[in-house]
Amino acid sequence: MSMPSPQLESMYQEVILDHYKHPHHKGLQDDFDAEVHHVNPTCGDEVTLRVRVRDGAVAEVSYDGQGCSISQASTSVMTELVTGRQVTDALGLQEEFLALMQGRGQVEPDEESLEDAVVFAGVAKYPARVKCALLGWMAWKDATARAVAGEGNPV
Amino acid sequence: MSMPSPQLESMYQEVILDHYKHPHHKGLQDDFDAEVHHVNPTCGDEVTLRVRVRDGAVAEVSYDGQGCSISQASTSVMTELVTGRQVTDALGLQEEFLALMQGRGQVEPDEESLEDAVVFAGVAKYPARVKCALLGWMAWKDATARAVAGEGNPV
Amino acid sequence: MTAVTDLSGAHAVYDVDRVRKDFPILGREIHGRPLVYLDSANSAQKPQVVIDAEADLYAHHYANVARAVHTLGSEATNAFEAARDTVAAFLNAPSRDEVVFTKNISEALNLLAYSFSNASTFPGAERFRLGPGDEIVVTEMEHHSNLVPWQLLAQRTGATFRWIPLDDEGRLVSAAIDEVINERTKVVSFVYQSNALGTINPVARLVARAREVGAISIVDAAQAAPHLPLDVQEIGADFVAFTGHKLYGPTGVGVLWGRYDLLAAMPPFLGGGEMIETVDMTGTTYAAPPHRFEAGTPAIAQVVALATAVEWVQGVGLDAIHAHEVALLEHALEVLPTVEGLHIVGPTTAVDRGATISFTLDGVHPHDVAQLLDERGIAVRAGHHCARPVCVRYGVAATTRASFAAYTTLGEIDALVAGLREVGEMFR
Amino acid sequence: MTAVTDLSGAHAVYDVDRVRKDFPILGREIHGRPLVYLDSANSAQKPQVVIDAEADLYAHHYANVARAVHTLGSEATNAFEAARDTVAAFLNAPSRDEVVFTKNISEALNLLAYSFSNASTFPGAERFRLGPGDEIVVTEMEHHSNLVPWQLLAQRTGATFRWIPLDDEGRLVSAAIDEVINERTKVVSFVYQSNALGTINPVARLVARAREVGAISIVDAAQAAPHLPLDVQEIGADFVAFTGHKLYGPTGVGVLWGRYDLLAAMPPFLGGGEMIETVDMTGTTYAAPPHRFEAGTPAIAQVVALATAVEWVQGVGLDAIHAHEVALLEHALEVLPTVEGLHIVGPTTAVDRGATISFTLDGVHPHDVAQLLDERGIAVRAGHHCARPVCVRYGVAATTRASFAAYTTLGEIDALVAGLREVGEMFR
Ligand SMILES: Cc1ncc(COP(=O)(O)O)c(C=O)c1O
Ligand SMILES: Cc1ncc(COP(=O)(O)O)c(C=O)c1O
Repeated sequence: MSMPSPQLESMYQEVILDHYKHPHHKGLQDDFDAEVHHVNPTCGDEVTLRVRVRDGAVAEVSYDGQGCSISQASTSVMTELVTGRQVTDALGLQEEFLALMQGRGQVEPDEESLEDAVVFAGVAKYPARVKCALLGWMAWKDATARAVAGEGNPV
Repeated sequence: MSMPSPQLESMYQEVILDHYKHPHHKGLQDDFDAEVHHVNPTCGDEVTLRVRVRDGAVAEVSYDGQGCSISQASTSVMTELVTGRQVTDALGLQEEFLALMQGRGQVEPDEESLEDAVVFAGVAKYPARVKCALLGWMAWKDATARAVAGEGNPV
Repeated sequence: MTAVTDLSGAHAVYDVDRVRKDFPILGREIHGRPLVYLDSANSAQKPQVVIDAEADLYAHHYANVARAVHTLGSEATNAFEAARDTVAAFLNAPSRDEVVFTKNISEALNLLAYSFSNASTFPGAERFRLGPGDEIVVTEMEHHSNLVPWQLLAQRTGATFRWIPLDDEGRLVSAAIDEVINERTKVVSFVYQSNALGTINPVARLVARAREVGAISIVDAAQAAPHLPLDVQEIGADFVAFTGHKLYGPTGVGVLWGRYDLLAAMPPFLGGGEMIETVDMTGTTYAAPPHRFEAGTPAIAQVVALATAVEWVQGVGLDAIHAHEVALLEHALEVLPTVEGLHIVGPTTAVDRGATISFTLDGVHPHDVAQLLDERGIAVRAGHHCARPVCVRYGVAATTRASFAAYTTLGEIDALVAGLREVGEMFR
Repeated sequence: MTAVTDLSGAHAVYDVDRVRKDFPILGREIHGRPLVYLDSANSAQKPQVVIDAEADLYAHHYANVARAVHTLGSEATNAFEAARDTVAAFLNAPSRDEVVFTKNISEALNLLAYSFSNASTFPGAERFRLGPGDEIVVTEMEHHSNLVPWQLLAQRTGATFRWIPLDDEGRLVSAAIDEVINERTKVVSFVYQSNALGTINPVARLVARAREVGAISIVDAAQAAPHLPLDVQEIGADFVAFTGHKLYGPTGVGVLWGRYDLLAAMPPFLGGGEMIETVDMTGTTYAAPPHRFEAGTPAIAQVVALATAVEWVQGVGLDAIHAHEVALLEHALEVLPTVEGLHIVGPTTAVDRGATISFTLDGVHPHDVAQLLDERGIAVRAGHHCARPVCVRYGVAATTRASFAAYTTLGEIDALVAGLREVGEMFR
């Protein structure tokens, strides 16, 4: 399908629709340190997310969820970005993404660090969608904090 | 003193200042059928008013009060107008004056019936002052209703 | 029914292009496409006269109202109180003193709920008191603004919160009405036209039933005021409220109409300047309605501009607007279902139904529908529309909603349909 | 002190003529005389940029906020939330989420009083609960909007309503402060600058004493915000509120700032759209601050225009405005007493005092003073200024009040004095 208007760089770039239709790391894994369930009450989007941390690094992230393409694709992109990274580095990325989303379209995204996640930059102009793009990231941050704190460990 | 501006017909016409400085029927009379006390809470203006009714006519009105020149002069003018009239006629005048005051400056006063009270027509444009001009009239209406109903009679 | 009605004057044939010229924002482009604004149930756009009314007051006649004896204060007060007359006439209210200005309809409904709970410690206000055993009734299709205040009132007083359920068509379960509203019911508050479903409720029946059991009846007319003539005497309820920004008026102003004898017996809500009769450190007496319920400096410029909006609506003619919207609605109900995978949530015929249509599109989240329509210049709303229990009732997380107004065209509905087709394809 | 302050930029020397050019209404004539507007403490006039801000939003970027995913909704939301940033910065608030928009300061103060009384049935809000034995403290110089809400709260909860009395100079009785605010005190709410007397209160001392006894402290900054820098961190109180229309902003908007931890623990006030987290027919959870306290459609255009007003004030410079007003005040305190029979009610020196002066004129009722000044184009206020206990305290039924603002000139004060002389003669 062609873009609706030549002036517009659509929010719905190929990358987003790809991740939405073919999500990465979707499907909950059994071996995890912490699990969280986050909901966006204004639209009902939800995600259940599990994290395993080993030697200060994000060893594995898996999730299940439903919602709009932005929330689901953003979660999928996030899992790619954080997996294998040191927790501190990954948290840095999360903050960078958060700042981008809360920047009301005024913050320039850094493709170097955010990689595929830069495609969500357009979302920042739409305050009602920012929570969609953040849903998975916030869930991951929450789960990781619990995993690191040793809470939420399965018995 | 000269008028402050040629364009303006001042609200403070000679008649008003005259009645303010030399009020008619001021000083409470002992022989009365009903007495009321009315207050304008927004500015503290107050009036105590007594009415005597005989054979369906307003036999006597007397009052005591304090307040701005508009409230005091209007009360004085009112006593002149209603004294000696049939109660029903006087109540008609009260309604006419009320309509004039609530007309936001859109109602033409009838000098024929309202006589000196037409000088208060300018007040109608100033909503905060309307209650001043009405204070005495409302007190008179209240007292007269009580007198007619046989309430409030002194023993 | 057609868009041509028996109107006299300039709008004898409804001239939507002429109506559109009054709205500067309709000239905007969105992502290079002309704006197609189908979100008027959320908030209506403003005609230039309304915008000018606020600006003119500030530039030429502004001062605080009620308090000042000077010329500007008098001009502002006269404009403000004339606006009350305009609104009273619009509602066919028996008295101008029955019109209370609030900041929006949410405040109007909360005003009632708080005044009723203040009745518990207020002398002479027994008839508004609620307690355990008493029941407050709403419907399952209420906007949160007519739901949460009553839940909170129930919490404060111990009264029971009940509701009339919805059937599968998006209407009240008729058989439940007489059971849910019963001798224990003290308050019945319901929406005239649902913002989430478009349903127009059986107002006369609900009001009559409330009266039968001696309950206070309250009508949330937020979605009705812009589309249907509101005659409070004909409606017969105790209270009717609406909100300015949905009636082509400014933000920051709403209206509560109430029967004078009730308003006069009700305890105050907000305390402050201008709602008092006299204040003493040891006690206070309150002004008569409407001022008792208008604490502090009111939304002066917005009230004045709301009156201009009412006059604008009256100028075009509410009957003409209504007829135009019915034509739009009938067209939309015909063409929307031709979009593959589209399901209307709410009544599917134009009977007892307003020109606000919620729907789902198979396989596409409403957020994506709305966002992709926006990329085509089309503004619709996606979400639970502040009526989440409706979504729960119909088992959807959210819906997309298109809503029409005086300036909506048939062509815009066709643009919506074309846009929805493209969006559907994109996700298939 | 002089009107020339150490400002950089265009207003290095305070150019009142230039400031006046921003206000279209100042070109008006009243009864054939140029308008002399000395009623800014009642409500300030609006610069053109503020008028334009509302109009521009409606004409180009309008939709409802928070809810919509489309472009107009996003533009309106971004403008609205940017306004919150502007106000937060103006107050030096630690967090933007501490800024709650209300319809005026009266609503802000009632919000607190109602939230506190809702605490009685709200789980987890124990620290806001009041009951018999607890005390609520105000001062004898409060505006009714900071007096009636607390009287009503005391009625609802059984708490005791107390106040710090006034001395003959129009200041708080210093010796009473530590006695009236004591271990039983739960809430202390006081005015920063009195609208009736001009007095500036010892804020630091009052806040410190409230903290000492563990009471919640609330500052009514309605009259301070337009004249003094308001730094909530420096003030140290728990809550600070002001109102838009006195700060050169539009009507219909006010601000409540509160410490985040308190706001986050407080029960909601108004229930409705956008203040919820999730709504169910059987129960509701509430959004985090500030949204918890912003039910319904907010005063979108007015909030945006309020930010423009704040920016206008910052552009001229609050320090420069303050210095200018001090010069006006000193001049007025010098020349007013030269009018025969004129008595100032309130502090007679410029120390701890704002540029708002109440007075009586022997033998002339304040209504007549104000009305006759109006006939000379001069707008002042007459009455009890919504602070009736102050009139009672000083044994007057009402006063006349002249109040100055950024656009007031020394010449206008001289015109006032000349007018007062004429009025006095007329009644002699
Ligand atoms: C000190 C003070 N507090 C509160 C208020 C109330 O402000 P508003 O009427 O905007 O709510 C005013 C002004 O009227 C005031 O001067
Ligand atoms: C039916 C209904 N009631 C109440 C409201 C609340 O209106 P407001 O947000 O203006 O208070 C709305 C709109 O949001 C509505 O559609």
